[in-house]
Amino acid sequence: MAEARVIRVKAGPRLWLSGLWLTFFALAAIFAPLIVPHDPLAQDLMLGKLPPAWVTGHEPGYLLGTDSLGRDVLSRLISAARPALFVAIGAGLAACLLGSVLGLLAGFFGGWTDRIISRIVDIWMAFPPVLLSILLVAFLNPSLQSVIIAIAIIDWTRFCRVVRAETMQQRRMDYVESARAMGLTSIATLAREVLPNVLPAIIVLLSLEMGIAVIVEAILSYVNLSVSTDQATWGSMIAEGRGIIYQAWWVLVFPMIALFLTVLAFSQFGEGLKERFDPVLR
Amino acid sequence: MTEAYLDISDLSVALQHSGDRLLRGVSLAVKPGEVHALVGESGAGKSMIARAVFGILPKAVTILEGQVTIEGADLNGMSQAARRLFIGKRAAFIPQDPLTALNPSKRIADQISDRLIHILGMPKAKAHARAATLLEEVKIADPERVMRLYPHELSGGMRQRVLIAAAFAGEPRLIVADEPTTALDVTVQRQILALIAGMQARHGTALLFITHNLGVVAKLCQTASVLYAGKVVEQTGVRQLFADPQHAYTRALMAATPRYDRPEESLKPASPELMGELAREVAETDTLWAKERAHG
Amino acid sequence: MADALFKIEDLHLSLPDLARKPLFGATPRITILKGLSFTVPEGAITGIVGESGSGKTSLGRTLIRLLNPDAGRIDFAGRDIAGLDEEALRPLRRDLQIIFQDPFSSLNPRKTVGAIIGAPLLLHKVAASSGEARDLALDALTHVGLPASFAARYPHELSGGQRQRVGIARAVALKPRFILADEIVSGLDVSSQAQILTLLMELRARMNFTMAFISHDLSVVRRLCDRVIVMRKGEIVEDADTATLFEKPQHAYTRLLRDSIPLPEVSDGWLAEA
Amino acid sequence: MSRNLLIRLGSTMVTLFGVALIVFILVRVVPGNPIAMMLPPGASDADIALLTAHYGLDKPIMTQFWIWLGRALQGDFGTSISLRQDVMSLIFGRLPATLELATLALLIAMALGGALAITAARFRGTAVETGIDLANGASLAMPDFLWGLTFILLFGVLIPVFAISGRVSPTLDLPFVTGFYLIESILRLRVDIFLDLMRHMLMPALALALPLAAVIAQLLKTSLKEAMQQDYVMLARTKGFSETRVLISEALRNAVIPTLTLAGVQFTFLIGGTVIVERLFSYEGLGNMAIDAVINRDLPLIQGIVLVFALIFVIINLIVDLSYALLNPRLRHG
Repeated sequence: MAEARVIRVKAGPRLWLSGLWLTFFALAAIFAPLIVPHDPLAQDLMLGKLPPAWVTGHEPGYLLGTDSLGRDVLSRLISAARPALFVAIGAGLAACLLGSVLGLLAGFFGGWTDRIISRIVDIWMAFPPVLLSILLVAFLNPSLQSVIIAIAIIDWTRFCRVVRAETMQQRRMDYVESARAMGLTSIATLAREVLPNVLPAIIVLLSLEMGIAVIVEAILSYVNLSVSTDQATWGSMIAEGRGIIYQAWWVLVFPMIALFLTVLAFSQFGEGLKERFDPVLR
Repeated sequence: MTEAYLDISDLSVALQHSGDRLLRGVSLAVKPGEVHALVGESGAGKSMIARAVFGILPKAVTILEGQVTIEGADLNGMSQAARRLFIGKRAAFIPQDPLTALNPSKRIADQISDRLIHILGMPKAKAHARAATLLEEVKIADPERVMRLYPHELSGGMRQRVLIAAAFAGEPRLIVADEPTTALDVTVQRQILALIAGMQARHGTALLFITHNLGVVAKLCQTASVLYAGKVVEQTGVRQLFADPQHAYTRALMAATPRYDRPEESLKPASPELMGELAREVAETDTLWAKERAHG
Repeated sequence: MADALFKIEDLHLSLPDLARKPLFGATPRITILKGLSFTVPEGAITGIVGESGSGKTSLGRTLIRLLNPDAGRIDFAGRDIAGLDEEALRPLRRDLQIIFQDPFSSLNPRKTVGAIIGAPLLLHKVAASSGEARDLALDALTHVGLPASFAARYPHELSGGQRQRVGIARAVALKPRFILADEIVSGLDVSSQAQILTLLMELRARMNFTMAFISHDLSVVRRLCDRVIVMRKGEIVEDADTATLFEKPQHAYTRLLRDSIPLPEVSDGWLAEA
Repeated sequence: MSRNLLIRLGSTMVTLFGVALIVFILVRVVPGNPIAMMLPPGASDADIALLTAHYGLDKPIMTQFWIWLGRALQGDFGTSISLRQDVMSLIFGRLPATLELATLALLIAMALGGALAITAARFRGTAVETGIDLANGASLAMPDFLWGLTFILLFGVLIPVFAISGRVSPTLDLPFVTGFYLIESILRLRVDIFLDLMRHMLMPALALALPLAAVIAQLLKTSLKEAMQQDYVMLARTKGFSETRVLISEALRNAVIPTLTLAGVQFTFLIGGTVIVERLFSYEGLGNMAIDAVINRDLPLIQGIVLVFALIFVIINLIVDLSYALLNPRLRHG
């Protein structure tokens, strides 16, 4: 018992620290146009490659410096939160819905349903995820919707695998047998008895998947396949920063930090939620 | 009075973070060739005593006071590694559940001979030969074949026989058996109990037999300690225990134990008054103990 | 002889052997019940005893149709339910209740005790509203000796014995005609076992449901049951009233089972005859 | 064993066929006419029709599929539209570089992940375990993409120790016959070339390895801690074996089995990861070429690369399953 208590204490900060960053990230995404100090797209070659405020040679008003075209790094960083949030929620929910439903069906009913769904998952996983997403987006012509569709089409197998395993484990418990003995239909048993026990795993995975979606969007925009150039994204900022790494390291570093913190927050938020609200752990 | 082979005196053990005592001044001794029963219900602390003897208490549990001596040597004084080696050469353990007590990915031969080879320094060939004779002694047919099998290929009863063979392999002077037949069918249990009793008598081993089954105590053991909430409430010869049980808990345990020959008198649940009395007794021992430690 | 609640004739059951499941084609099956015929008298407690692998648990599950028999009649209160599909069985489910052995796995870990007992009452319309279901659930809790405050608790906050009482409350709250108790005290220690069985006897006296009590422990069956069925490898070896079966066992296997039990009194020969 | 093997091979064939079919349809159905992209802007309709016929793109899809599959089975994947070379030779030219990078990454991941797990399990409940858990938690959130960029910044720019692009210094003349430079440099004891290769490969390999190492460390530690609570471990302690010996000779073997299957899945992400990591480090592997193929909508090349990746994935899965059966005696007599 002692060990469990120690972890729960640690879980506290895990939940609200990640929650804090995610709210900050969401607010930035929603109110970007209002709170950006400069127009993220305004170019001014005279102000190219200005260093961040604490480095000599900086320009006041450009806290995190500018990129090679003189655009304000901080403003672009904030406005890039919008596509990232859009992809995280869109792709995350789509993959979660599709994958969890198929995982529940395969895990609960077994037999041929399980064999067919598992075979599809096997085939799907034979494609390298990043390559497939690039393929899909390139051919669906680059836009935020096609990025979301691509990620959802690829990552539903992650949910399907985990949910299927979790459902099969719950399926063996006597309380499922008891529900059947009580006269509940299979679907009612799955929905009312098994799902509440699989939900915690789904929530953790959904939050993790949102982080992964943000990464894949960054990768896609790194190979300039994501949204059009008139929308700043962390990936495109990183791509540009990679090119001028020796002259303006900050153009690369700040979007990397933003990306890492967002992904870390997403991965810890799900875990924290489960520890806080799952009756079995409380 | 021949010297006790295992001697536990006034052993107290507690949970580290809460200080709640799991064992409350336990004292018991087992002489060579003697079968001593440690009787109690789950949660009384029976297994904790077994772990204390082998020095493998869980991390979250610490020894507050008390000695455990084997062959006269005080084990508390030794380092953990030295203590394990010392005990490994002289004592053996028979676990409760044969389905989980054998390593699923090791062959039977290795699980019997590993102590002989790595602790007692016996050459491999001799150890494997010894393993084969032991399998015969525990009445397993075709020992050569069984030696090469994996645990999942044997029945529950056969696996328990393998565990008994592994226990007697190093000619131990002391064996601690923790409910070795609880997980078995009643017909298999009788054969296993007879097997253990036979080998124990032949090898003159001191046997500390942990069980919650009073029938097993009556049929197998000579002396007994009755344990309630980590405290030895009664300690006497087995004939005396059944003829004239002194402590209220012992009597309650006997009344609750089902008997097919006297069904009407069995399965009597303990009265709430008795439960209150037992709880008070435990509380008194704790306050007394706390006072002594304050002055000590 | 009270008339029979269950009349079983030539009951056969086999289950798929999952260990040898091929990629395609039918899975080989193992026979579990080899043509059993017996009756379960109404209002009585019938013990079903046997060692592991005797098929006693499968028999119990087939009686309440959690398993589908291959052949044979299961006459429950005058109606053959052997071949009924789920739809047809549903109205009968209220009268075919089961209490499971493992208290840790038979209660939904993420539901409160109140919901676990209350939900079936609504399902079978024993309670008209969720409010009534809650009250009936609280009554059931007190019947099994648990405080009403337990209704808001989760299973992991209860001890093994307390959980088993919740399992009993769930079954008896529906006032069923038949309850199957599948090794319900095997996981408990002696004093909890005595309390649960005493509770069961009180409930049966007050509500006179019929019960089948599955166990590997003959001494418990001797105290609790009116009749006993002894099973071995899927067949019935002996079927008699409890006193006769223990005093004058007809079959050698019954004698072996009885004599293998160590009585809590000192005697020398028991080990020697093993 | 043989029965399991047959079932596994059967399902592998089904998977490969499924992949081939999906790739073929996916690339065909998608908008954008690849032929038009190949010809100069002013090309007449007649030229386009001619070229389409040449590539057989005018026949119904299913017939195209069977023709393509027939040729693919003999190793003929057609010619690359953008690079005008035989697809197969292009792929085999680049495959060794990717395989060496992935294998190096796998070895690092297993060594690092294994060591972390065993240390954390051995010192469970102490600060050591909490420290490893925290490091693991953070690194689980770092994808290979971010690790790569971080290494470029740290060891490419700040402390220029490693090379941040390419596979080997162009100045070196390589007396190698095959494409497996790393292996050949070891076999030929050419330490200078080996070190140069490592200077280029270590960072991308680490970027690929660390996410997998974090997963292995976490999974193996959890199953090790579970194994350490089993009765057979407690029995080993009573026999006199030390805690470390019990961990290695009793618990580890049974802890590796469940970890293998879960890590096997993660390992396929490592292979997928080569696509973006090679791009980051401009490493001339199959992954890098795949991105250019997609951008240029080079259908035959895309199909070839995706199929080869799928083949690698399926082979790895087979190896993981077979080693799972070997390690787990319960399956050995299946």
